[in-house]
Amino acid sequence: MSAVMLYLLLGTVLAVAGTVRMLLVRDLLARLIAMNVVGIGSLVILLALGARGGADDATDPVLSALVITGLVITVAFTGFGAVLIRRIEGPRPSDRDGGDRG
Amino acid sequence: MTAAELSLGAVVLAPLLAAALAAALPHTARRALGVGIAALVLLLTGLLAVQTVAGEVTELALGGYPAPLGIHLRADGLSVLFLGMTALVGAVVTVFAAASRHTHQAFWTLWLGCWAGLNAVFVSGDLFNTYVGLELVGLTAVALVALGGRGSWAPALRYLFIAVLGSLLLLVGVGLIVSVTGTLDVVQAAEVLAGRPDAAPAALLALTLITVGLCMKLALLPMHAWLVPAHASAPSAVSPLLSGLVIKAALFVLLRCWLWLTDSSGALSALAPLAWGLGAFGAAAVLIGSVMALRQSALKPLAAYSTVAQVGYWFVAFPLLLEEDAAEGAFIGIVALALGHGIAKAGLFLGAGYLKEAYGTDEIEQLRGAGRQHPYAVMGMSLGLVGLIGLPISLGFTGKWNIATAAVAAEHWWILVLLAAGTLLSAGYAVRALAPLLLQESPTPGEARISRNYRSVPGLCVIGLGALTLVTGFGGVLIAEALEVGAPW
Amino acid sequence: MMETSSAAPALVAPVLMTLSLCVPLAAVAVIALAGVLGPQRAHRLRRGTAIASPLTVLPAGLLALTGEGTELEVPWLLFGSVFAMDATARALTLIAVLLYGAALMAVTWVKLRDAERGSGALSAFLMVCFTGNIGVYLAADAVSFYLAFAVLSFSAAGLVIHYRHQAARRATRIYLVMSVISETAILAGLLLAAAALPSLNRLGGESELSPHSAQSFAAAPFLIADAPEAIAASPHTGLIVTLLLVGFGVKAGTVPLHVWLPLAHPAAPPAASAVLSGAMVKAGLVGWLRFLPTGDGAALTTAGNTLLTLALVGAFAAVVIGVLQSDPKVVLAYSTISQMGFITCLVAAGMLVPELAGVTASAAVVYAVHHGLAKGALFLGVPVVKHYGRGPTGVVVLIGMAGAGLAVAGAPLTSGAYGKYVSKEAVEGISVLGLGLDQILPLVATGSTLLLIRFAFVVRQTELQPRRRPDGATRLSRVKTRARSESSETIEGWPALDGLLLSWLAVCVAGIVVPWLIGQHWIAGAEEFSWTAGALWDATWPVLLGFLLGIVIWRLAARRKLPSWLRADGELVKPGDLIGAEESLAVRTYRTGGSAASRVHEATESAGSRAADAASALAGTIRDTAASGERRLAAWEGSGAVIVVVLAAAATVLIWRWWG
Amino acid sequence: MVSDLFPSAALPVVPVVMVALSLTAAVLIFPMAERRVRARSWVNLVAAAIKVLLIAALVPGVVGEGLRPEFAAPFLPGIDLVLRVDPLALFFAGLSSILWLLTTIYAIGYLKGKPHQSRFFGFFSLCVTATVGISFAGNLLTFLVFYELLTLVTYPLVAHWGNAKSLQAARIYLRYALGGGVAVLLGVVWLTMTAGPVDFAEGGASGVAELATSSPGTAVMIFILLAGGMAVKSAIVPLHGWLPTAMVAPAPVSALLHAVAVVKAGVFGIVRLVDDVYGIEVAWQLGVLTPLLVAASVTVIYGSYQALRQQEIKRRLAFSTVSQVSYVVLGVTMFSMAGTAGGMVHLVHQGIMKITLFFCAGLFAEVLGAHKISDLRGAGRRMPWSSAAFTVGAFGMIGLPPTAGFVSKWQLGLGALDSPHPWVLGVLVVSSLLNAAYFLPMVYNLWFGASQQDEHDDATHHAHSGTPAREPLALLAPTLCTAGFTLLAGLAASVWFAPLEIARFISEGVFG
Repeated sequence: MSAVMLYLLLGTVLAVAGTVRMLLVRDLLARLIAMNVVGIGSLVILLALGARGGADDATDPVLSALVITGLVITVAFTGFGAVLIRRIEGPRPSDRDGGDRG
Repeated sequence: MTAAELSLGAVVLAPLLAAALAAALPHTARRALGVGIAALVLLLTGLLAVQTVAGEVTELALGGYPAPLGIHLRADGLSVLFLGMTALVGAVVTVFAAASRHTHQAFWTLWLGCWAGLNAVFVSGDLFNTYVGLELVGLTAVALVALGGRGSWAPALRYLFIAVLGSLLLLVGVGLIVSVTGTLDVVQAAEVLAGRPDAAPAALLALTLITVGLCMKLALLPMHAWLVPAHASAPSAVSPLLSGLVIKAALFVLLRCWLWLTDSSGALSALAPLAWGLGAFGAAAVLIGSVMALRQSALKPLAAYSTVAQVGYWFVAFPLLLEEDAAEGAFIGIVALALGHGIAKAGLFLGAGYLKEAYGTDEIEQLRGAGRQHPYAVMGMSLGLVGLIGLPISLGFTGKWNIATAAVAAEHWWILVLLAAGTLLSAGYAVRALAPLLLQESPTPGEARISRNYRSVPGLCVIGLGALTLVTGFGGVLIAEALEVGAPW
Repeated sequence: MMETSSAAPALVAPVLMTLSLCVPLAAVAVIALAGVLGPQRAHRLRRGTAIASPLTVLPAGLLALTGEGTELEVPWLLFGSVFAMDATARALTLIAVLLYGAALMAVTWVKLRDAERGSGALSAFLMVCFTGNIGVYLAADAVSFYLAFAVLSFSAAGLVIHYRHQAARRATRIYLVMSVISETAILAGLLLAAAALPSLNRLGGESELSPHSAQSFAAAPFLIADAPEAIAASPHTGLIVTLLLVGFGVKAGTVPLHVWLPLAHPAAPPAASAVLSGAMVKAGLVGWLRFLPTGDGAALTTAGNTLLTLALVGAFAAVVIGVLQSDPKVVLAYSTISQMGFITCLVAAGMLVPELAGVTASAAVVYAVHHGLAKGALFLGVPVVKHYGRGPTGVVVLIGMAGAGLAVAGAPLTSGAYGKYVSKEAVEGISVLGLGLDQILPLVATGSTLLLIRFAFVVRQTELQPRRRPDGATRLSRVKTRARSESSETIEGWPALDGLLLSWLAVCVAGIVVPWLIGQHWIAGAEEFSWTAGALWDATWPVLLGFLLGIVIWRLAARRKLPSWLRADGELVKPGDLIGAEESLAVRTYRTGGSAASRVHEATESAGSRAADAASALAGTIRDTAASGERRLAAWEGSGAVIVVVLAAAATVLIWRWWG
Repeated sequence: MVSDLFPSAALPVVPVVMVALSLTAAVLIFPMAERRVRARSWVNLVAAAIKVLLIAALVPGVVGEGLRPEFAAPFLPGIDLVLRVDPLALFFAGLSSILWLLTTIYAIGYLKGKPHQSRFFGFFSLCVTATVGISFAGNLLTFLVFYELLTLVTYPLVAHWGNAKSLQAARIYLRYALGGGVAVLLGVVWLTMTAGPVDFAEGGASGVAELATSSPGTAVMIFILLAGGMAVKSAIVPLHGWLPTAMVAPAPVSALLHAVAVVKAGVFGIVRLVDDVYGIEVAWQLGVLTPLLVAASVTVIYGSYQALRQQEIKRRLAFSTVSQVSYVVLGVTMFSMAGTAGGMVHLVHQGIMKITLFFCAGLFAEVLGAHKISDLRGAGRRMPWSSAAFTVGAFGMIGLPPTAGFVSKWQLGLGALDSPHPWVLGVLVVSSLLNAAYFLPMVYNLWFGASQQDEHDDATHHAHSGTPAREPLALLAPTLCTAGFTLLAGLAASVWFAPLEIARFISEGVFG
């Protein structure tokens, strides 16, 4: 099996595992991390597709552009998600004097 | 560059620039900027609409780079209609937000960014820009929901997760198409796909992934759990934007992919099982959404469930897109329903938000007799509900009429039954929401916090949207003609 | 139509006809709308109009005198109505004019203290009845006829209810029920007849063209003249005739339908009952004469025979029951039923033998004229006997009443004999159960003699009781009215001879003179009559027989020989005899029918509510399952699991299609 | 003669002006504050008066010279919103506009000092807009649009008092009406797809005739859907449940809506469906007329029977409406020219007579507080004028000659005997008897019934116990007006512009 098919398979496995984990876990942070795993998985699939397509083993420029954008967007969402998680699970403004955790 | 092409570019970039600018301005200046930009976008969309209705598609390659790599903006009938609806609803909501005391400072930057994203999605000629636009809309929408205070953070986070999952699926789908066709531009990809029947399975897989991803963003039935808390807990100026505009972007992309990407020859018929699956989910969404809306005791959740139900209507018509003679009627029906829903639901949510600000709650029991103090708001909401039920002189009616006629032409009798049931159920929850407000005496005749004068601007905005629902009711023929421009068949 | 025999110019008669119909209505309108003014002025205005009311009948009188053949066409009224005056109409209108005039005089031209309470309303109802009555006679198209007939029957209810005491209410209720049945029957009959009109398409123009071709717009009115042959030609002749017999029978008091008469007459004020018996009953007769297809050769044997038998039964049974009554007006009511039975025999004869139709019709009219006046005189006489029985006017009253009584009995030299003679001539050939009809009819005379003796006896008895007001009001209340009337005493300037006596006298005189006048000059076929020996003897023997029987019974009663149960005090057979049975029957059917219907109703209602409960239960379960589904989906894991399932399904379908 | 009144260019504008008139009235009235009674009454009365004048001006043109002013606006791809004035449209629009004027006067008097007047009159004007729109509808789609609009705007009127009972009644009404509306929508969609856009034409729409011949099955199915939808509003038996419960509405609402607007819209729809969509011959060949006739007959008898069992005035009138409205359906489905004319003329006559009765019921409730029939005893003496009007209306319902009721009953009777179903005359006769059975006791009670205080001194001489109560003029004037119309339409039935002549003219058109 060529390297491309291997990466393709790897990416798919990563994406599926990440999705299942993300959809079923209760804890928010774990879910956020699983989201990143799915992100990486799908980007690997894209790279594999890109590589397969390129004539002289250079990946297809369009797909690599897609991968970079995807990466940036996933990072943005992860940052924003982290802020939200901290707010949700952070101390409530009303009982700032060390009340029980949220 | 003609005026139309200029406006095509400006319609995306102007709000984006304004969003950046608003971040820097003091609070009062942001309101003025917001309203100004709203007026500008309205003007630009008007220009574009005149051009498109005249019959030709406006194309603009940003920076002169050709299609595969360069950003190619295209405004055909479908996009102009959605642009127009977004401009109208966006302008009214902007005025409402500017006039209302409860608007959060950050609202302006996020909303203008979201508007830029929406316009980008509607006019983008290629899949990559569509993806970027969708992501911008997703991000700003999640942030807008989070403005709703403590109660809205958890729903915002949930919305975030679903949005990301959806966009990743979309990304993979787009990647697949690019790898198969070598180009991102929708029109070129369509030609390539038409030429290579062997690429059909890959295209089919890509399309399925894209469809599932977008259904998550659209909150089609099984994946709708995030929509109700998100739209209900969002602040009063944000809910109309979410229900009215944001989910329309996902629908727009779905229609683009289904109708433009795959020509109606072999590939589309292979989509039959997927279409029938969507139809089934749509039917379930209509029934369960309406039944749940009937059970709600507060206005905003009721409106949110109504959105779930209305989304169902669009997907009920999907199997018709495959039928030869019914496709066009169904397409017009879906677009009319989507536009009608945008305006009507925005009116309903705006009214609900206004009353929530006035009375501090949107529990229907507490709002009894609100009609006496706020006739405009309640009247606007009732007109909105008329549009949602799909009674005459509203785009809802036009949409249902077209879908019904297409269904008869294609002998899908079950759609007729479903439409009838949906109309009756929606009338049910409309009465449930409206009767106490309009007809009953208020239990505590205490003064509502917001000034009772009838000339209050937010009240006028609500009645404005209501009247819009009615006026656009006459637009049936206009929509049909507009959709002819740049139609896939 | 008859040619205009009289010299009246063509223009005057139609105007006179409109006047005769509209003047009374105008007066009624004034009385009704008087309420707009203040109570005091309204009372004076009503009083004034009431006094003027007898004059409103004059135009109709003049119309009758000016002669026949005048025709009035009102194209816009109803379906294009036509009024025409023919011989029957002329005679009966004159009688109506006399009777209504007298009645109005009796009611209104009295000193205020004796006046009836609410005499304004009574005179108004009388005038409306008058219009209805002459409308029936004059109408030449079926729709106007039906309009007049309805006005007549429903305004008569106003007369019967006048005293508003318990008996009056019961009589009115029964009368209303009977008139509704009669109206509906007549409506159905007329409709069936109209539908059978061969010549004219009901909707307009000639019907030779196919019914669907557009014809002339003006719808031709359905003239009564074409009615008889339309009925004869129609497929449902039997049904129509029965409907008309029933419909007009109620008004003409034929036996099974007569029950309202003996109840209504005592309840109504005497003037009103005079009109009820004298003129109103004749409307039924006119209905038969106009509509029944007599002279068209179709021997409607079955209908004719049944009518004849009913008429004879009515004539004789009424006598038997009438004799047993104690109230003078009830006796007179039964006498009316018996006399109307006599006239109905004539009509039935006309139906049985078509050739005789013309003669029997005119005989019926002559007899009706006679009976109207005579019976009117008797009814008006009842209060007259009470008020003026003693003193100087006593003799005049006695002579008058005796004269009227003898006329009704048909004694020789009276109009009664003339009427009976003409009728006997008309029914020459017909025989019933072997006996010639012309033998049987005189026996009716004996019957009526018996009744009249009973009437005389009963009137004299009531004459001895304390002087009570005609409406049974006790002395106490009369003091009250006198106090009220003192204030308006000044209007009365009449001489001692007040309206009651005056009107009665006028009717008696008319009773003697008018039948001859009408018989000789107006009605064709009744001219040649002279008091030949045979005619005299034919008139006397029935009356003598009547007296003989009367004396025999009187003697037996004096010696207590009569069986104990045979008490003549109105208890044995209550007035309106059959009504007791009919009323209880109606009540029972209403109750059983009602309960059956309500049981069915409950059944359907409970079934309906059970279905509704089942439906709402089903809706409830659907809602609960949806809600529980929602709750599970609300949690993240729940919706996550569902999404995983969806994705898996999509993937499997794809793979299956890809490899498949 | 009319052409100089309306320049030919202006003719198409007339129907739009008619519809827009009450719409602008509504738009003006809604924002008005409660206390501005005078301004609101002025707007109402002026709009109503102009509409009546316009109709009067149209009559000679449309009926006499055969003008058909028409206005079309694009609405759906391929189908326009068409407003056309033909004699039948004029017939129904004339009825509703005249009675709207009278009911407005009545309502102004009735609602004096009561809350929510702006909302009431706003929806009131919208309701008349819908009614006029229904009458002027030129094609089936426009009819459907205004038919649904009527359902919407009448809901708040039925629930006007806002208490639990009226809300419940309004909800039941909405459930029935919307169900019917959806059925009509499906029927219209199906018909439009199979027979092309359906325009109302004298002898029946062209496309429908071919459909009837090509596939009678679908034509019958569509007829059942459409007629069923319209039967809900015309309260034909199985679907009549909403009418009696909707009697909780205020008197002017039950007067105009349940005697004229809503109920008549349903029946007018059936008349249009049978005469102008299918055409009477096609409908007869399809055999759909007889079942409708049987349903109407059952309704006539059942309605009268139910009315007999009611004890409350308004409920009895409601059931009487159920029965009387089916006379029109009876007439139209009889397949005879006289019958159709009778049915159509009854459309107007029943409106006038029933509105008189409802006005009187409102008056009795307002002045005497009489809701039950037994409360009416002796009312004649205390309220002579309204009792007189009630008597005229009642005699009209029974069908006694001087009133309009007789004219339509006579015409229906003739039609029945002329048609292939002579047994319908039996239905008419039985129904007249039942009508008499439940109306005469009321009239008897009014005039001759001994009121309570008379009961004990029955034997003694009757003092004038009931001094006449003050009957408010604003309520009384319209009542007497409609009672006058009942007599006028009855007596002057053959005048060329009387309802009977116009009905005959229309039915001749129907039979071609």
